[in-house]
Parts: sequence; structure tokens; C-alpha cells
Amino acid sequence: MLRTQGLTREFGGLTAVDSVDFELDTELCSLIGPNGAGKTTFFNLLTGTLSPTEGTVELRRDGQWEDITDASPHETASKGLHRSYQVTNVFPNSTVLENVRVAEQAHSDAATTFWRNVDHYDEFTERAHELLDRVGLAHRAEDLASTLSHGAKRKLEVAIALAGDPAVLLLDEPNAGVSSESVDEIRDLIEAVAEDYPVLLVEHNMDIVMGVSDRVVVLHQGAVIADGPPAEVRANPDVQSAYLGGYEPGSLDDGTTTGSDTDAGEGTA
Amino acid sequence: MNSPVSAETQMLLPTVETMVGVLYFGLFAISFDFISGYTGYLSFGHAVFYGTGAYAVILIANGKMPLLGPGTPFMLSLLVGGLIAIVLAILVGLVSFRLSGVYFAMITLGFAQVFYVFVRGWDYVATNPRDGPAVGPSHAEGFQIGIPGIDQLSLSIGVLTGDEIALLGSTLSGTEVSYYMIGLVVLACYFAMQRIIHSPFGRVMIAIRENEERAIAIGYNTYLYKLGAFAISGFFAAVAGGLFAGFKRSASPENSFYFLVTGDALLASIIGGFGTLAGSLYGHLFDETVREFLSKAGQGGGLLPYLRALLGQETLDATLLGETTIGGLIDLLLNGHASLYVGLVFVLFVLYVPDGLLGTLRTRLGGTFAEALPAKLWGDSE
Amino acid sequence: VSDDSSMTEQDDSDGGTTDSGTNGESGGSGSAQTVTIGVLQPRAGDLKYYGDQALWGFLSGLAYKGGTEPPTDAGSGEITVTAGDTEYRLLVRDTEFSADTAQTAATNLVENESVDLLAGCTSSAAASRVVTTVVNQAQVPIMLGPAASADITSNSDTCSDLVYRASENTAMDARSGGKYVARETDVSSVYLFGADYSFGRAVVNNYRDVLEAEGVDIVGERFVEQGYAEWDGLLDNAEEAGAEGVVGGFTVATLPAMFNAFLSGEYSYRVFGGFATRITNSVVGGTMQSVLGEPLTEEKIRNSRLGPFTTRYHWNQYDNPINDAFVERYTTAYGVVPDLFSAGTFTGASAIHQAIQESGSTEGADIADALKGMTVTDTPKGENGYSFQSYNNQARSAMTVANPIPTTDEWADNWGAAIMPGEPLARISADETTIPKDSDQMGCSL
Amino acid sequence: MSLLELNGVHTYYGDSHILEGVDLSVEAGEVVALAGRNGVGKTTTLRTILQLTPPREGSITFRDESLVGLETHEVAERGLGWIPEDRRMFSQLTVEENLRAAIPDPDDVGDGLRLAFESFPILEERRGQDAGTLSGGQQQMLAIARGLVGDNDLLLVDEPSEGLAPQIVADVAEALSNASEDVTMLLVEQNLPLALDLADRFYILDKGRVVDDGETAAVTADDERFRRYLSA
Amino acid sequence: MIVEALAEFLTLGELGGVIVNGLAKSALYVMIASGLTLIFGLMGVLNFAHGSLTMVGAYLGGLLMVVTVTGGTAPLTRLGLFFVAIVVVFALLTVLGGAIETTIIRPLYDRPPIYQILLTFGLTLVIEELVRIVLGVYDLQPLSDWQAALATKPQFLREPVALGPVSAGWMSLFQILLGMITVVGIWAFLTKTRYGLYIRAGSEDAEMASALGIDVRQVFTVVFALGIGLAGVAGTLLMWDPTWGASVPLAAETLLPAFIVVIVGGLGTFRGTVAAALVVGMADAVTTWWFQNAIQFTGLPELVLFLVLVVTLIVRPQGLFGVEEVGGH
Ligand SMILES: Nc1ncnc2c1ncn2[C@@H]1O[C@H](COP(=O)(O)OP(=O)(O)OP(=O)(O)O)[C@@H](O)[C@H]1O
Ligand SMILES: Nc1ncnc2c1ncn2[C@@H]1O[C@H](COP(=O)(O)OP(=O)(O)OP(=O)(O)O)[C@@H](O)[C@H]1O
Ligand SMILES: CC(C)C[C@H](N)C(=O)O
Ligand SMILES: [Mg+2]
Ligand SMILES: [Mg+2]
Repeated sequence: MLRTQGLTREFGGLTAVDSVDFELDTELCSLIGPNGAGKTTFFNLLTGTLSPTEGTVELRRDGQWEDITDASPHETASKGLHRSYQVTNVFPNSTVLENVRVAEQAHSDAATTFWRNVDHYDEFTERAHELLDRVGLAHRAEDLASTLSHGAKRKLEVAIALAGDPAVLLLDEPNAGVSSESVDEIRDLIEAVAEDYPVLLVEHNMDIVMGVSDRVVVLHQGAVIADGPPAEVRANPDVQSAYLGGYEPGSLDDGTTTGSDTDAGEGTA
Repeated sequence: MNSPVSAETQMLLPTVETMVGVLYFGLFAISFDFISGYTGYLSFGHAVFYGTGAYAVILIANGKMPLLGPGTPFMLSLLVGGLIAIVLAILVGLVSFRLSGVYFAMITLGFAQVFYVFVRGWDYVATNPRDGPAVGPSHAEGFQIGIPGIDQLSLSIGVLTGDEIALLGSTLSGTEVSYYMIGLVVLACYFAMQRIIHSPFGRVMIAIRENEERAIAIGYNTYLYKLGAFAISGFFAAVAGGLFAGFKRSASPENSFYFLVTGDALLASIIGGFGTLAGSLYGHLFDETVREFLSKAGQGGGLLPYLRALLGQETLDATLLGETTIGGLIDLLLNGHASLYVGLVFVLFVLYVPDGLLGTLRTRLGGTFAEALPAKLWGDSE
Repeated sequence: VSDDSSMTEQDDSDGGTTDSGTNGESGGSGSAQTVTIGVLQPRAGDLKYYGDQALWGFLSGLAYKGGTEPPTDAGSGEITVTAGDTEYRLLVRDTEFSADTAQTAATNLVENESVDLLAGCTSSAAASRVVTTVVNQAQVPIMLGPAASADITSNSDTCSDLVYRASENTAMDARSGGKYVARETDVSSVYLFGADYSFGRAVVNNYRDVLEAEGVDIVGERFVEQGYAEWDGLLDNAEEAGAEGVVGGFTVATLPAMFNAFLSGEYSYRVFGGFATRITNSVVGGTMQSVLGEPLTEEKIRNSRLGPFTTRYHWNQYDNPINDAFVERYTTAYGVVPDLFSAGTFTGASAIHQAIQESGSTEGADIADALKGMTVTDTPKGENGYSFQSYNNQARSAMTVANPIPTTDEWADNWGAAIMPGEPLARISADETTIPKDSDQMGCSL
Repeated sequence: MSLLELNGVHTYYGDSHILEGVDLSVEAGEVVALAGRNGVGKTTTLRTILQLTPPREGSITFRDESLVGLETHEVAERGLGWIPEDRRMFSQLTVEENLRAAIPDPDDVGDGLRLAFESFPILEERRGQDAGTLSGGQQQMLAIARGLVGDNDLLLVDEPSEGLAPQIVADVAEALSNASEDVTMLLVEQNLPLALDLADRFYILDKGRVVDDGETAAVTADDERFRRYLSA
Repeated sequence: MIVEALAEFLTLGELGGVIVNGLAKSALYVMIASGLTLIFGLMGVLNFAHGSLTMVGAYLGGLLMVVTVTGGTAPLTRLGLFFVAIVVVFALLTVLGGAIETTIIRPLYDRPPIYQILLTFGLTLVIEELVRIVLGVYDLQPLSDWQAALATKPQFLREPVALGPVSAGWMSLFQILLGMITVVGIWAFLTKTRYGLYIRAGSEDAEMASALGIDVRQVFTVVFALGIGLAGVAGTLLMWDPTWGASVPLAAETLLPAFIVVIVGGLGTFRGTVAAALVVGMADAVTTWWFQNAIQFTGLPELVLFLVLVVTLIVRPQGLFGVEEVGGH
């Protein structure tokens, strides 16, 4: 569905994404890696928010690979690459419903119509209601988005990304800051949408990653260091040392963990 | 005429002429609000479109517009002015919409001032371009609003050139006819803009104001939407300018292209309620009423003549301190100093009626979703 | 042309306050008449002073005709003056020195107050705007002044049988001052500066025409913004261009900076032009004091190469009973002496009254008819001092040329500036001051 | 007497009633966790203590002194620090300047920076970088460091592990744990095992009220008490 | 014609003169804009009243000079008094600025910037009319420069000085000196003092800064007050410059250039403001030369000012030294 070749992005002297070759099929693939590994940057490259220093991004549409490396964010979005943001990024003074409705509308030709009342387009409103239902925000439809709690906003993020029948879904930490009860809801939600769409998920919650993914890719210092089924990746020693070898309940008391070495090498290139 | 009651009403109420000004300038303020209040891009050089419309009408009437003779119907001149403004808006917008926030405001201001300086020095538009053009003898008759070609459906505007008509036993003066005819055009333009705001296109404009990055990420080419909205708003600003020139029969760089003209529109939208469209008109009405009330020096109404009449000559001549008389003091504080009080009113407004007239009214009435929206501009600052 | 001046004497007893006026003898009908005149002058703000002088001159003219003291309560609003059997209702409106405001006010006067006549405008921009958009549209005549751009009465767009101007204009400045400099001094090359709007352009155009006709080289010409202040470079350029004289067509907004730079630098040319209002005199006088040092002496001023200047009118230049009465009453009423605007507007008022007497009508059109070609009897420049040229309705009158001198003690109180115009160096007779009918600069032939 | 005590605190955002009478107390030296599902008012509680969103009713005392009505900076001067949930970097200031801004006494700058860099070496590497260009996790670390260097007596910590990679969570946990030896903490944390591990006591917030509390030693993360309030 | 002019322009004498002139103008621009930059860049408040406060500063400074200087005052004493006037005006306007901030600006921080524009715009109207009223009472012509104030300038500042082949005015050199003092002072304050750090932190996230114990309100009051004080200092300096001078229109004349300088430099960067003032000052000097010597278009210098703005923003949308939006997280 989506593939990159030699995708690289540098910030000054820092290589945030380092010649990544990656291909996403019709699957739920998780992208994990330490903080600052380049996950969000990778997303920004895919969607055209940032342009790569080198490399290409291609999207498969109607059986054809299409180069979208230089496409702008709105172009990638209209080609079906939808994303949610790591930090909540909604339309704050619009209602929750309007947030989703306007996203839905983006994927039709009606958006440029300026002589007809919006109420004429019931289908967008209906679809928006369905999506809110799906993420469990139906009861807040008429509230302003700015009045939602953090967790609720995350759900709204996902609903906006779902609008307009995406070809690929890119979810950047949809669970960040979501309480455990909602984590389950969102996890269910992710699994459900993965039935319908290819999903690329950035996530730090290993329970979810290991639980839902078909495949896990690990990014470290901008480069892919592992790629495979969850169990295999979990067992990979590189991944262990670079990423997973972290906090275990109870470890604080005996003071065995030291975090400093794992992060020390990051990003000094 | 001389009853005390009439003195008070005269003092308070704006004249019909002022009201005509409220209409066409109100339209300009509405067009300003259309782009600035709904997309959040402050079009600080908006006056350039207003000026374009005004100059177009006068140049056409003076036979100075290529291809168009002095006999060109006014309605067509308005349209021509609007179209020129659209072209201008697109040219300016192509560059300016790469910027946002204050930078956008400043670059549009910069462009407008370049045009202002240019028009002020362009001999072609008037013998003394700095003083601005006026409709010359080649077009002595009034400009007609209505359906071009059909005299029965057209009426002339202008204080001195407007048609007088008899209606239901009373006569409407040229100014009053202008009021209704210009009102019709303004109303039509207002409804057109209102309709656009409530269309899918309009919702994208609001989405841009709320969070442009996200609007892009869900697939809108916001650049084009902004350009479109800018062009539309430029068109209506030019129509407003054309109405102004058609009614006044003159224009000057200072009252059309100058950045303070945009400033007045900004004041109007703020007082009326930013992002409320119609509010801008009320805002301007308020502004004008206050100014007129405070600055009418001898035109029969206003506070100063009223006070003079009320206090009588004896009181006025009474001395206060040293040589100052009460009359002198009133004159010192009021005569020609309307700005002082207008300024005070604005300060109080900003402090105590921040949502503007219409915005506050809507909040009070518990506005619906669409009505609650505009209360805020540019989102919360984080 | 004109026959009687006796009218002014007749109504002394009326005292100008009676409004019934049933005792008017001259009309014969026995009923008093009222004329409503809309007066447009800056009445507040930065240029109120110009408006004061212009309005006071106008009021003095009417009062003189009525044999009364000029009214002092001349703010804005309504003023009534009675002269003979005619009651003048003056509706005074503030123009703020702006064309827009003037247009609005004039429109309003014509439409809502049905004035018979308009009078005034100090800004040339305002004057031509009012003529184009109001006078011609509404067919209400105007007695224009003191707006000085010659263009208004020499350009076919604005000149008409509804537009009269008693006040002196820029062409008259040029034709007297310019000619004098060309003929009586050794200046043979001139650099012209002007403010970039109607008035400044008019000054430069007129000086250019006159000086070229006199065989003087125009070595340069430059328009600058009103209030321009970076004069060093420009004055250097004039020096380099070999100018022996420099003319500045500016108002008080620009002159101080120009004179300041001129006086501070060491330039070999002299600056001449129009000797302007009291306010300009006081600013320039102040500048001279600070640059040349106090006390000012005639010699210091002469060495500064400032002048000679053409003067349209100044209180101390005319010695005749009308002027004496004018200066005295004016000074008593307003506490200052009249200045270069005052004679023109005085004459405008005087002419209007004369026209009403002659035509026996208060209709605007009749007054205009009567003004056509009129020689005005009572003027500060003497009896029959002004006469309207029938080809453009601009009044011609004599002009003078004078040097500035330190203000004498006699006038210190009522002039209030450090310098004042001295005795005239020359007087230019009326028929030499205006643009002749057959000149190619005269675009008006009525 | 408790270090911090809240009694019957009611807080509103505009018309919406968020805290409906919160009572809680924190003793000097402890770490107290505040748990609850999304939107129950945990963040609001912290903001209310700091007087960023002042309460409409109820009392808040710190060392027996009422905080209600004080300005936020006055609250901070009394020794309360805040590690907010969305990091709140001064994004155009460098990492070092962010830290300096948090150290009130110029004489303590050296010690403060040393403490911060020891806890998070990456910050030392990036000390000259604008904070806005750090990755999400790096920013979180900086936010925590900023809370630690302020020499506070009570730290209000809002979801410190949000968005952090597991091994960074460990770093954070350790840093907090080390810090808790000197400083009292009120901790909002979704990661229950971590919260229970760090804290001595816990409160559970639901619909703007404290509905349960207890010693962490006595419970586990899947305890019925949490299930009831934290799960659907 | 143009070629000739170009040849003349490039002679050492002319070019040198233009450069000195440009530096002097830059110094004035930096003075006019620095207060605005502080307030605008750090607090996000667009202070439309900046120009009118500059104008008030010009009149206050002028008043102090006119009252203290007599015809016989020696040049150096005049210069000394001038510096005293600067200090006094700075103090007075700082107090005024503090009062304005605490009474009417403070309630507006939570609102979108547009309200600050409107409020300060209203303030401008009030200040200007008040000044007009006062001037009316004392019969000073508000439109043209206040000559009495100009006259307090020591004679030597009116005189030219030869720097090799270049002839410049002492006034220009004096202005350049004052401009440099201002720039160094502000820069040191912002980067070398704790208070500067607090100002920058508080302007980015007031809530967070206050939670770190920074009294953000006080910081803002101080910034605003200092900004206004600087406006007053600029006014005092302009009072002696014949190109500007104390007059009511000074308010409008300084406001637009000040905005242009701030924007061209890039919001919130003082470094940018200094650079922009140099660019704008030089552009002004160069076009003034061309206007005076070759090109007969009255609006030229003004036009160029706005062209500098437009062109800069086209080439560098964030201004010379502005930061690009930080993307990503
Ligand atoms: N605009 C920028 N300028 C400079 N450096 C940047 C910029 N954006 C990101 N970086 C750097 O690039 C690296 C990768 O950042 P990125 O945001 O992609 O990490 P991430 O994997 O999403 O981390 P996290 O899990 O913490 O969100 C980081 O070291 C970050 O500091
Ligand atoms: N600025 C605001 N205006 C109105 N309501 C708000 C505002 N901020 C938060 N709320 C509401 O207050 C309630 C409590 O929010 P708070 O942020 O305190 O929750 P929380 O417990 O921290 O949740 P989370 O775990 O999601 O961070 C929520 O219902 C939220 O919608
Ligand atoms: C000073 C005056 C001669 C000005 C002149 N009246 C003008 O037209 O502007
Ligand atoms: Mg990330
Ligand atoms: Mg929270």
C-alpha cells in the first residue's frame, strides 16, 4: 500500500530518519522505538509535512505505485493517507461533530461549493455521527472540542483520521494520555479499523503493540533495526537493549535500572 | 422644528446621509470580516480593494477606463471594479498566503500602501492625483442602481443627483432614494456572503481559522481556499467602494486606499463582533453615530451645538478660571475633538464588551452552534 | 462701472441686530430680504488659524457694508449679519482643511439648508472638489477663497459662471513677485520647489511660466511631500544647479524646515516667493531668531537672502479709509491684524452685498449675474480695488513686493510674529497681475 | 499537620462544575498518587492547587497557610513545583535556559544544572538546542528536570510517563523515585504499576470527587478497587 | 541621465554621505522600533499607541529643553541637559507605561491579539486629541514642528563635519552614537540578565512561567513600561531632528516605519530589529538621494519603505531573523 526507499531526513547535523526502506501491506503494523527515534518525523515525511533530504515515498493506488515524495500534506491526505497526531490537533472552537464533518467533507467534491447550504449535505453529517459513535463520542457531538478532556480529544483525533475512507491510516500514539479503561476502548477501536484499513501505528504501550500488531518495526536513531512479527521482535536482543529493556514493576526498590546508557548514543551523529 | 424634543432627537440620530455611509462602508466592513473574521487572516490592506472599486467607478464615468465609455451603466461599473479587485486579490494573495498571522497582516498592508503611494502620484487618475478624482462634467447625471437599460427599474443615487420619488403621498429625497437603493445592493451582497459562509466552502474557511495545519492534514488545499475567499471578499470590498464613489461622486487616496480606512473596517467588525458578518454593519453604525454625535459642530445636531443652545449665551460667557469662559471650555473640549471620545469609547468597548455588539447579543441569547462559533478569533492562544 | 457707494452709510442706525428690517429704503419694496450663505472654512484642528483669518475677513466685509462691528462669536454654526436691508444668514461649516469634509458640508448646505450661495474654502483641493461635485451639480454659485490655486479659475473643468474668486491666486503671486525678481534683481536662474498637491503645483507652474517669459532660466524643479524636511540635499542641488534664486510653493507645514535648512547652510542664492500668513511669519521669525540670533535686525535679515516676497495684502501696505477702518475694527474685534487672506475674503463679502444691491435679488443666479464683470467698490486695497474679469470670474487687484523686517513695536501685540512685511518695494497694478485672456495658460473663456 | 490539605474544593470551567468537593491531604515526605479515568478532574485538581484555575469554594492549605487567592507565582514561591501533562516547554529557549528559568536563586544554577544533567544526560548533550525541537520524550524529560531543579518541597506531577518509551519510563521512574527522597509528591499517573510503585498512598478520583483512597502497599494494579473506577 | 546620476552616486563623497546618513536614519529607526519590538515580540501585544507615545516623548523632551535652555546656554551644557531630558522622559514614560499596562492592557492578555490592536488604537486617538487640546491652550501649532524645541539644539550639531572626502552632519554622528548605546543596552538586558530570561520565558508560556515562581504580571508590566519608556526616548531624540521634530503627526509618521522594522526583522528577535533598522535606514537614505538627484517621484522614499517590507516577506516569510514554525510533535 505504502512504501519508502532510502527515506532520509536530516535536521542540521542530526539524521532523524536514516535511509529507511519500508513497505506497508494490508496489515496492522506498529512502529516503535525510543523517544526521538524518528517516528513522528517518519510520519511527517510520509504525509508530506516534511520533505525528505533523500529517498522516495510511494503509495499504491488502483494497483499502481505512485510517487508521492513531493506531494504536499493536503495532496497525500486526499490520496487517502490519513493521520492522527501525537499531540492533540483538532478544531478547538468547532463542535465535535463539525470536527469530523468537515473532515468527511474534505473527501468529496462538495467542498468547493460555495452557493449551497451545508445542511444540504446530510450524508456528511450522518457519516460523522457514525464515526463519533464508533469512537464513543456520540454524546459529546454538540460540545466544543476545546471542552473535551485529554482522553476524549484523542478519540476525536482518531475519528477525524477515519473520516473520508482512508487508504492508509497513520496513528501517532493514539493512546497517549488515555486512561486504562479508555485504552481498552481505543485498542478495540484500532483492531476494528485495522479490519478495514491498513494501519501504521506508533505506540509506546507494549501490551497494545504486542497484542494487536501483525508486524512490528523498530526504529532506532532513525534507522530500522528490526522488522517482523511481534514475538520475534520482542525476542530480538537489539530491540531489547535499545528499547524494551526498561521499566519493570518493582525494579525501583532494588535500583537495578539505569536508563542513562540506553539513551546516550542517540542522535549525536 | 424648534421644540426641545426635536433638538434632542436631532442631537442623537444620525442623518440619512450618514446612514448611506453606514451602508456602503458597512458593506466594506462586512467584506473585511468575511476574510479576516472567518479565516483568521487579517487583511490589513483591504482598503486597496475598496479604493479600486471607487476609482474604477469614477474613472469609467470620466471616460478614462479603456474600452468603457462614460455612459457605462453604474451596475456594470460596479461589476468591473469588482472583477479588477478579484484579479488584484489573486495577485496579492498568491504571495501573501504563504504567510500567516501578523506577517500576513503586514504584507497585505505593505501591498496596499504601495498602491496607495502609487495612486497618489499617478497623474492619469486626476489632475492632482493627491487630491483624488471627482466625477467630472462628462457624467453630470446621477449613477443609476437597478436593472441596466430598464429605466423603470433604475433609480439615481447621490445627494444632489439622486432621483426624487413620490411614494404613498410623501416624497423621498435623493438622499433617501440613495439610502434604499444602496441598501438593496448592500443587502444582496450581505446575503451572498452569508450564503457562502454557510456553504461547505465557508466551513472550510472556519476550519482554516480554527486549525489550518489540521485542515491541510485532512486534505484541504487551504492555499486555494484562502485565495478564493480573499478574491470573494475583494470583490465585495470593491462593490462597496464603487457604491461609495457612486454616491459621493469623488474619492481621494486618503479615504479609499489608505490603511486607516482598513482600520475603520477593523473597528467596525470588532465593535460589531468579529466573525459575525452582519455585526460589522452595526459596528460601523455605532462608530458613526458616536462620531457624529460628538463632532457635529454646526450642522444642527450633535452634542456641541446642543450644549450651546441648552446653556444659553449667558452661561457660556460666564467665566470659570481667569479668562476661560464655560463656552470656551466646552469649545476647547468638544470642538473638533470627537476622536478623543471615540477613542475612549473604543477602550471601554474592548474592556467591557469584548465580543462586540452582535457577538454579545448572540451569547446572551444563547446562540446556536453557528452563532457561538465566531465569538473567538484565531482560537485560544494555546 | 459701479455707481454708488452710499449704501454703506445708510443703515448705521440699524445696528445690524434688527431682523425685521422694515425700514430698508433702497429696495423700494420696503421688505427686508434674507440671503443664506454657506461658509466653508477650517474651524477646528490644525489649520483653524487659516479659517479664522478667512472667516474674519468675510465677516468684516459684510460688517463694513452694514456699518457695524464685525461679530466676534465666529465659531461655527449660524451667524447673522445685517447690512442695509439685507440680512445675511451665514451657516459656517468646518472643512477640517479636507476636500472630503468640505464636499460633505457643502452638499449638506445645498441640499438641506437651501443656501443661496456658498463662500469659502481655504484648501485648494477642497475648493476644486466643492466646485466639481457641488457647485456644478446643484447650480449654486460660490465665492471662492482664500484657496489660491490659480488653476481653479483658469481651467475649463472648474471655471464657470458660478465660480467667483475675489481672493488673490498663485498666478498673481508669480506675476508680481516673479516678475519683480526677474526685472529688478540680478537673479537670472531659478530653481522651483513646490508641495506635491494642487497649491504647490499651481505655484510652481505659474512661476515657471512667468519667469520663463521674462527670460529667467529655470534650472530645476522639484515637488516634495507636504511637510518634507530633508532640505539639505535639495538645497545643495539647487546650489549645484547654479540657481541664483529659489522659489518655494509651500504652506506652513513645510516652510519652517525649508527656511531652517536654508538659514543654517551657506547658500549663495536667495529664496523668494509668497509672503504668507501670520502663522508662517511667526514660525519663520522664530527660525530666524534661533539661527541668526536675537535680536533680529533688518540687516541680519537682508543678509540672510530671504526675500523679497510677493504679498497679496498686508494691513500695513494700504493707506486708504476703507483699509484703515478695516484694520481698526478687525483688530478690535479679533485682537490681531488682518493678514494676506483677509482682504480677499473681505472683498468677496463686499462684492456679494454689492451684487445684491445692484440686482435687487437674493437669488443665487441673480447674484452671480451681478458679480459678472463687477468692479468692487469697497475693498481694503482702496475704492474699486478689485474687479472680476469676465472671462474667468477671477478678480484682479494690485499686488506688492516687500522684504521681511523685524516686527515694529507698534504691531508687536497684534501681529505676534518676530518678522513682518516691510514697506512695499514695488506695487504691481491690477491689470498686470492676472493671467491675461489671450494667454495660453488661460484655459477658461466664459 | 499535613503538608498539603484540600477540603471541599469546588472548581469550575465557566459554567461546568468539574471538581465537586475534593478532599485530600499529602504528608511531608510521602508520594501520593491520584488516579482516575480520563476527564475526572485530575489535572484540574493540580491546576486548582496552583491557583491556575482557582477554586470557587473550599480550602487549600500548604503548611497551614491558605493558598486560595494567591497568585500562581506566589504559590510556587512557597515551594510547589509543577510538571504539567503537556510538557509546556519554553520552546524558543534553549534546554539550559529552560532549566535556568526554573531555578529561582542564581547561586543554585550550577547545582541545579548538574542535578538535571545527571538525571537525564541527553539534556546535557542538547543543552544549547531550542527546546521546541526536542522529540516528545526528550521534552518530557526536560519538563521533569525543570520540576526537579526548582528546589521545591512539593511536586505536582501530571502523567510523567505519557508518551515515553518503556526504558525512558524507567529513567523517569528512577529520577522521580530518587527525587522523592527529598521532595513530597502528588502524582497523577495512568501507568498504574508505576504509580503504585512510586507512591505510598493513593486517591481515586471520580466525577470530581475522591471516591477511594488507601495505602499502595496493600493493593495491586488489578485490584477490584481500581477496576471499578478505572475500567468501563 | 540615470547613468550620470549613477556615476555621481558612486563617488566616494556622495556614497559616503549616503552611508553616514543611512546609519543615522538606522539609528533613529532602531530607537523608534526597539520599544515596539520589546512589547510586540515578547508580549505579543501590537501597540498601536507606540507612535503617539513617541510623540508625547518628543513634546516632553522639548518642554524640558525649552524650559531649561536659554539663548546663552553653552553647547556642552545643552548636550548635558539633553541627556538629563532623556533620562527624565524615560522615567516619566516608564511610569506612564506601567500605569497603562496595569489598568487597561492587563485584562486583555487572554484575548486574541486583535483586541490589543483595537485598544491601543483607541488609546492613540485619546492621546493625540489630548495633546492637541493642550497645544491648543498654549497656542502651539500642532501640525508643524515645534520650532522652539528645535532651537535648543546646540549650534555645532547643525554644522557639517568632514570625514575625509565625506561631509556629514554632527547631528548624524550624534544619532549614530545614541542608537548604538540603545542597542547595546537592550541586548545586554535581554540576554545577560535573569530578568531578560524571565521576560522571554514569560512571553512564551505565562502560565508555566508563573508556576515556576516567576511573577509574570510584573514581568509584563516591566516590559511594557520599558517599551513605552524607550518610545519616549526616541521621541526626545526626534525632537532635535528637523526631519521629524515635535508635532502631532509624528505619531503616525513613526508608527508605520516602526512596524515595518519590527516585521522585517522578524517577530520577537531584537537582533532582527537591529538588522532591519539598518536595512530600512540604508534603503531610505539611498532612495532619498535618488529622489533628490534623479527620480522625480514624490512618494519614492515612502514607496521604498513598503517595498522593503513586501520584498523581505516574499523572500523570507518569517522576516530576516524570525524563527520558522517548529513542526513535528
Ligand atoms: N524541526 C526539528 N529541528 C531539529 N530537530 C528535530 C526537529 N524535529 C525533530 N527533531 C529531532 O529529530 C529526532 C526525532 O524526533 P521525532 O519527533 O521524530 O521522534 P519520535 O520518534 O516521534 O519520538 P517520541 O516518541 O518521543 O515522540 C529528535 O532527536 C528530535 O530532537
Ligand atoms: N478549558 C476548559 N474548559 C471547559 N472544560 C474543560 C476545560 N479543560 C478541561 N475541561 C473539562 O474538565 C474535565 C476535567 O478535565 P481534566 O483535564 O482535569 O481531566 P483529567 O482527569 O486530567 O483527564 P485526563 O486523564 O484525560 O488528562 C473534563 O471533562 C474536561 O472536558
Ligand atoms: C498658505 C496658503 C497660501 C495655502 C493655500 N491657500 C492653499 O491652497 O493651500
Ligand atoms: Mg513522536
Ligand atoms: Mg489530565
